[in-house]
Amino acid sequence: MRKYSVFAIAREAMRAHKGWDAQWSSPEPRAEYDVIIVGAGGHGLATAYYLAKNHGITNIAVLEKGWLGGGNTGRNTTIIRSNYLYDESAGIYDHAVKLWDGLSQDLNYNVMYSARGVMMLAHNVHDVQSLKRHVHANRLNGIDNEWMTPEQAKAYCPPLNISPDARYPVVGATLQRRGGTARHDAVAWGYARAASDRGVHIIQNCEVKGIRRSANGHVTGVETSRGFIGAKKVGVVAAGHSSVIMQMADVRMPLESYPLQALVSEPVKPCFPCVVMSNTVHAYISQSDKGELVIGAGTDQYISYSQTGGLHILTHTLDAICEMFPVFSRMKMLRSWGGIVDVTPDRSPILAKTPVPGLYVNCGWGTGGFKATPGSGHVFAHTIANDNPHPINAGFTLERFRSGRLIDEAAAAAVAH
Amino acid sequence: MADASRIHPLAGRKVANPAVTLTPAEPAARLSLRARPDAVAALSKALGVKLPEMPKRSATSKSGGRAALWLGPDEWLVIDTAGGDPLADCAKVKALHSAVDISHRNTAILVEGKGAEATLSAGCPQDLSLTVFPVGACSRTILGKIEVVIWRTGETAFRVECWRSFSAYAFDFLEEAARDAPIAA
Amino acid sequence: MLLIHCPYCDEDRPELEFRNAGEAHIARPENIAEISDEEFAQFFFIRTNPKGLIYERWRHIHGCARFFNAVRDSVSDKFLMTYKAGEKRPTVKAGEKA
Amino acid sequence: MTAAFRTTAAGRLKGAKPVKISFDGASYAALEGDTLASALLANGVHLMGRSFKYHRPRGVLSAGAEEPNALVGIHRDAARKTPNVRATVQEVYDGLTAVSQNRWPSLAFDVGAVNDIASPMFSAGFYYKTFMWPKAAWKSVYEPTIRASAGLGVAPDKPDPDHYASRYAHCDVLVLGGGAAGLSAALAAAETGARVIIADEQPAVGGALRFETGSTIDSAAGWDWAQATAVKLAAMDNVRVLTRTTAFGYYAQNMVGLVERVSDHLADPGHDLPRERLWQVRAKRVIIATGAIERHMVFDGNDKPGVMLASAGRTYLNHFGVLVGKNVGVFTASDSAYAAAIDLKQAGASIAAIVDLRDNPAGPLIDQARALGIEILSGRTLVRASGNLRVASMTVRATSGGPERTIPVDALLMSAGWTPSVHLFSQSRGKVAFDSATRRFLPGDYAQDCVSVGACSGTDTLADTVKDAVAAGEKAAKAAGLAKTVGTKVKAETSESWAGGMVGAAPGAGPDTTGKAFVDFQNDVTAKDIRLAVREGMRSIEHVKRFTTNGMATDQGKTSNIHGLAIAAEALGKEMPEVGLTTFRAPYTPVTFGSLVNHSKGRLFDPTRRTPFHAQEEKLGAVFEDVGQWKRAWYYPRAGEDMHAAVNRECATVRKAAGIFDASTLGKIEVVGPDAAKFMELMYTNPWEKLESGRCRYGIMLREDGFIYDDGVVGRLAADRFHVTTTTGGAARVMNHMEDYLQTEFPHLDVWLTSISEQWAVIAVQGPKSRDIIAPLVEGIDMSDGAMPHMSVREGKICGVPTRLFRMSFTGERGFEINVPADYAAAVWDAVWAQGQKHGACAYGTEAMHVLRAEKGYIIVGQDTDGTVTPQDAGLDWAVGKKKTDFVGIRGLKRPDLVAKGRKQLVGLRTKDPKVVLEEGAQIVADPKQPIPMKMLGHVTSSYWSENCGRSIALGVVTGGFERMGQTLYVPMPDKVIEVEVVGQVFFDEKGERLHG
Repeated sequence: MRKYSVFAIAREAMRAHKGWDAQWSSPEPRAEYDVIIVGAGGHGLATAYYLAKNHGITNIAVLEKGWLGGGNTGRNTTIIRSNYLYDESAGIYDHAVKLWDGLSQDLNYNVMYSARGVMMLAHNVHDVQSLKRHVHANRLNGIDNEWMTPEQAKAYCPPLNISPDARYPVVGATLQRRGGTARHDAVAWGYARAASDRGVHIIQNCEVKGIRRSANGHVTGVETSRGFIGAKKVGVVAAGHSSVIMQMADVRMPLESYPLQALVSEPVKPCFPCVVMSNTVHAYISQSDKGELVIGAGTDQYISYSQTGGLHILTHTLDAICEMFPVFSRMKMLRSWGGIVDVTPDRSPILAKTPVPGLYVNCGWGTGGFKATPGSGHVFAHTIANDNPHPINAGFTLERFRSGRLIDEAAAAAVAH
Repeated sequence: MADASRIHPLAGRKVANPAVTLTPAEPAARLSLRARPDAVAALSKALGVKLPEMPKRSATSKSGGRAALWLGPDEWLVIDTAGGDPLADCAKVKALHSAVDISHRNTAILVEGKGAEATLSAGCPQDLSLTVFPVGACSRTILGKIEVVIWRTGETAFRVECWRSFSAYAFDFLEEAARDAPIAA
Repeated sequence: MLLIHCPYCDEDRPELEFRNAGEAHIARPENIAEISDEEFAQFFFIRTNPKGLIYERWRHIHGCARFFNAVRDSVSDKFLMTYKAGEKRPTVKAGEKA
Repeated sequence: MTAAFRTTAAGRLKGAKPVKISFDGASYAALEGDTLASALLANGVHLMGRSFKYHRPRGVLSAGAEEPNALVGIHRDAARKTPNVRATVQEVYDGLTAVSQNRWPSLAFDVGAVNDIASPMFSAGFYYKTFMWPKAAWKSVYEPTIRASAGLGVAPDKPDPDHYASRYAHCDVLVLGGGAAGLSAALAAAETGARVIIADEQPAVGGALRFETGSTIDSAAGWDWAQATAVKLAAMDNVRVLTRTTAFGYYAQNMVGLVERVSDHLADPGHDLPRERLWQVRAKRVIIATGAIERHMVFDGNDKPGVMLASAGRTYLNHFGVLVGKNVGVFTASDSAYAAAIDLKQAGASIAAIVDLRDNPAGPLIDQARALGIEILSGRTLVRASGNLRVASMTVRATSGGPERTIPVDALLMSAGWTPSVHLFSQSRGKVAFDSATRRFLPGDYAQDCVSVGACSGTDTLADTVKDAVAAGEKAAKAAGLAKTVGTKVKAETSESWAGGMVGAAPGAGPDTTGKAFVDFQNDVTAKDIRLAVREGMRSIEHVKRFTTNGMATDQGKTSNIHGLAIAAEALGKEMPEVGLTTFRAPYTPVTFGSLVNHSKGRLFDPTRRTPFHAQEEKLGAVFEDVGQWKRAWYYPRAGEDMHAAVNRECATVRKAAGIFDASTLGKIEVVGPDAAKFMELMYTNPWEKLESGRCRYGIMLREDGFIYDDGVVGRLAADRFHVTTTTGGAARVMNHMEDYLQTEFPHLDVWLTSISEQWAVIAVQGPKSRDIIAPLVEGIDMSDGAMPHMSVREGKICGVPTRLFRMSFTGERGFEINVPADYAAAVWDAVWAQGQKHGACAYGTEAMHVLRAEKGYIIVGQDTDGTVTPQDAGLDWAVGKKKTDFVGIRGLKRPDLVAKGRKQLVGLRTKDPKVVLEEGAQIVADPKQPIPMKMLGHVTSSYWSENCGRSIALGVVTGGFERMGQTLYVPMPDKVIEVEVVGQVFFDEKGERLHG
């Protein structure tokens, strides 16, 4: 693979950039692979990359019904953090943050991981109790997350309104300095390029239509819009469509898929230095390296695969944004869009083997999947390669919904998940 | 000692502009009445109002002092502004029903004037035009961020019922909306 | 904002008046105390989450306050029909208005 | 004085009021009715902005909403600064102040322009390939540099003083666009009596008739017909005509979002006018008549100030009376640019030449141009436009190649043809279809009840447009249920046609060329960048778009998308549809946050709920806390008291004498009907059938999964009537939960639920003196211990008004809760307060309430439980009816993990040092010396200083807590480790004697 560097660019600049080659190849599918990953989003591509890099499995196909990175990977608000309450969550999200730091060098692709800090606001006594519970748990788990006074929060994020006259005044905040953002497209493209370089086949415009199993129930491959493709192991990483794919193997999932909308403002000169989230007023916001304010809205209330949502969801989000940041009222919404988020009953993901031998699933990330991309791919690759979970994802089973051993960040946490 | 007297949560508030006026309604006796069809006749008789059985319909007593608003297939909001005691009237009825006093749970704002419909339409997503929401129509619905019951008492007159602690929001919202009514009817 | 036909109010009403209440026709087992852990998980956690026709519950919470059922296409978000709680599951085909 | 380029030969602003405007500090003469762009052009000012990446000088491209270049900041005052305003849309008013953006130190001399020289380094997506070494430099050097160069305008730094209005509207037919098509359709629909709303983004209707002066409708000049029709429509009471109103989003089931700009064009809007008004329109049928947008030509230097769309040059002349140049060149691939050349020529400009890609253009317009002596260079292409801050010349050669000829110009009009505006159609989730004959995307399959008419559906002539539009209007009205049709007639003629044109790079800007032929002006995306993206493996247009940022600028690619797609398709050797069309996302043009928020700010951001006692509590100096939407009295500091002192005093007073507390926010539900008890049995873990009338019981409600959902005291008023209380936060949730089960699982039960939360205001009077305080005010209730023991309820009167009097306690003291109808509450409070004064009582707030209940080990759902706690975990097993065969949660409770050993259980925590108060949320461990990550056993859920115990007290959930009684555990804090002993939950009056004493 041609190494990316400023020198390479300079060299190409001399010859009108005619020398660059394709970032990833677009091969015809083979008859059979060792592993098929269904879904070429960040998690799926990362899984393929780590299978190749860490487990020596390179006879892999990543099947994508559309274009790679075109699902939630290319539609999210790119927030990265690991200040979760429970050990299991903290474990996997911090595993991811450790990988984010250094990912650009590992992939030789600048994913623009920006550790600008993620701030979570407390607006009342209940928020304080809950956020402090996180701070203490994070500290004992070795995860940075500090408590801030409103004044300290304002100093870190000048546009923040900390007036006591606000409807829900800011009474405190937490800050995870290692939290931040990354460029979502670059994450998909970087993993695609690095995986492709290691021999992984990325096959776009190839929709999975069925999962074929042998008499003893073991997975033997998938039916696709481009014919049958054999595989000993199939990993489903299909986000909002996970239930649909799993149903093809007669596995019913504890999942519901909801529209999640986001929006960006017109680009303006840098004015917002970090990520701010508030659960009580329901909004989160950051500024992209292009200058756009990136704002996450809530989910619509009904199941939908339409990738669109209601205007009222956006307006309610902007109510909150302008309440916290009244200076943004004259800013303009430039673009809004929707993704499909797959949500589990306990708002924690499922990264596990399934009742079907050879079938693995990585889903249920809800509204928080992007931040986990490297960690998720890393441990899911381990799970597939060893037919056994990595200690970090051992708790994220399907079985937990039978035993009741849930990882209920939603119930326990007063923070947006 | 002297009996306590009712204090209206919106006491003293009033908005008037060329298009619309907002006035806190006089205290009233209110009933949340729940019953199945077989009890409607008896309850209507006891209340002196024919309980409407069609959605969005209301009915008023001959005197006009008492009204029954259809809120749901087995639910009516009974409003008595004439000093009657609808709760006592229902108590006489044997037929199965539930009558609960909500006189103080709700409070009401009168929205009147040629800009009344426009004022409400600033925050109510329902079609309030005369064709779809004629005089006498009523409905539980949304106003801004709260639940209300809207009752059209005249071509340019509405009664907006809401829970007591939401009445300040309701009045504030209507006050803001009213600013726009003279500008764009 | 969806426009939803309430079978009790017999009128199309704005989504703001409604609250979605999840998948329809999942009856609480009569003998719930006796069912197995697996059966409980199926009843309480496992969902169809279909891409296409979905049978779902809504409550006209800021209207007539009734719960009712709807058949909707989860891809187009178009409602095929709504019907009262307790009525049996109708069979509808995608695309056809019931 | 009139501006230098203002002509009397054309335009509609004759006699308009002169106004003064300023741009970058210089003052200019303008006319009312001008846009900022037309006013500056009238003064010969073409340089209006700088591009995003290369900081290239830019002028206007267009005369409308598609403008990518002429973006400025509008400053009304210090707080009213709006960035990224399109000069082609902003109307002038006297005193308008505009500033240019993205330049330093000045627009004419911009240091950032060095990027243009270094541009070979800044190829598309270059940043993905570098800035990675040394790693540390990313955060310290590279990223700050990249970010500093981002953005165009400057965000406001003061809260917005303007207000915005909101309106829901409903109609039979909504017409989007007020051009010839929209007006004809609206007229036809309106004359059937249908309720019609028609919206247009311009200050006046007319659309393309604004510049198409050659057309006549109903034998009037097109523009005049449009204005007359608008007046006629506005006069009908079934029609609403909205100008300056942009349809920005098309949502499910024909909900369309419109934003109306009410006062941005006024010098002094005054106090009551909103700045903008959001319209959320629900229409039975929608007619999309959004017209088409002219495409620019893609050639080297096509971004020089003075180079613009032909229709723009024509608009500035025919509407604003402004000549965009005196010696104007034209570059076209279709007929419509000829009309521009003809108009400008007739207005006195000289036309340097018309460069036409076509070999033998023919037709009336071409003949007319020839007749006017305009040189037509057919079969030629324009390889370069030159000039620094303004175009100075165009260089021409044969499309097939050969010698070049350079022609001086001071303006250059271009037209590559017209792109139908399918944005809203696409937003409605309709599928566009590629018309390979004309190489354009047109409305294909419809997903909603709408139809496209006119240029946006590919109709090229005015006559066809109005014919189709009238038919569509009548059809829509019919479909919306309007029976009668009146046969509206509209007849139009023009010699012009919008057919023809080309997409992609012009000959001379092909793959082998090196010049900068811009596709997306604002984001500086050139044809080369698109080809590079393809070379790097981007095969989907979505990848190309994201890699190059083509079409992602503030104009959302209105002029660039199709060119970009065509160039990518050519590079891939595919047809355009095979590469795909980026779907159009709302909004059509950027929408102000303020208009979307409209009323929901400040006091209307979220309802503030106050109890009927609020004024009384304020009088007593209460400090309030937010609990959900409620304002609750937190504590009542007296002179010199801080929170700690006040709370200590309140707690001590309650146990010494009595305290008065506002408990009104608790949820209350009246459960009525013969099956009321049966229903309660199902909803709560406790048994209810045997509870006597007049008695109360503490109830626990679970979710089906067995975890605690809510709790509260329930009083049985009669065999068929319960008065249920819920937590403050749970009120609405619990009501919905109960209704759900009642309506869908237990509909056979004869019982109804009514929320009475706000019917009854509640004064809790707690403490040894509580009965003495209340008794004198109560009539008809025997309050003796015998007649009214702990946990009983009576109905009677207090202060002459009805009351439901509960004897219950959340403090462990003898206590009562007085329920009174809310409108009487204040009066009753005053009476109780007066009595209380005689007995040394005080008012206490939620903080003291928390301390007092913690002293007794009473839990608070949501604080000591968090949705993962069972009754057993919380030490409330006694409240679960063991003999019951069913209640919500009965099965969930038996799941393996809920009955497993080692669950977290709620216990008391006693610090070894009684003075140390634990922090709520602090974590608990067995071995504080273990390395990180530590094994955590649980956390502190409640922790206070207890004046009554003379020490700190705390509750917490601890793994296997019940078996750890007496054990020492540790709470590691950043600065120290705190030793705690696990104890029972009750810290005060363990025997509970005070309840009765």
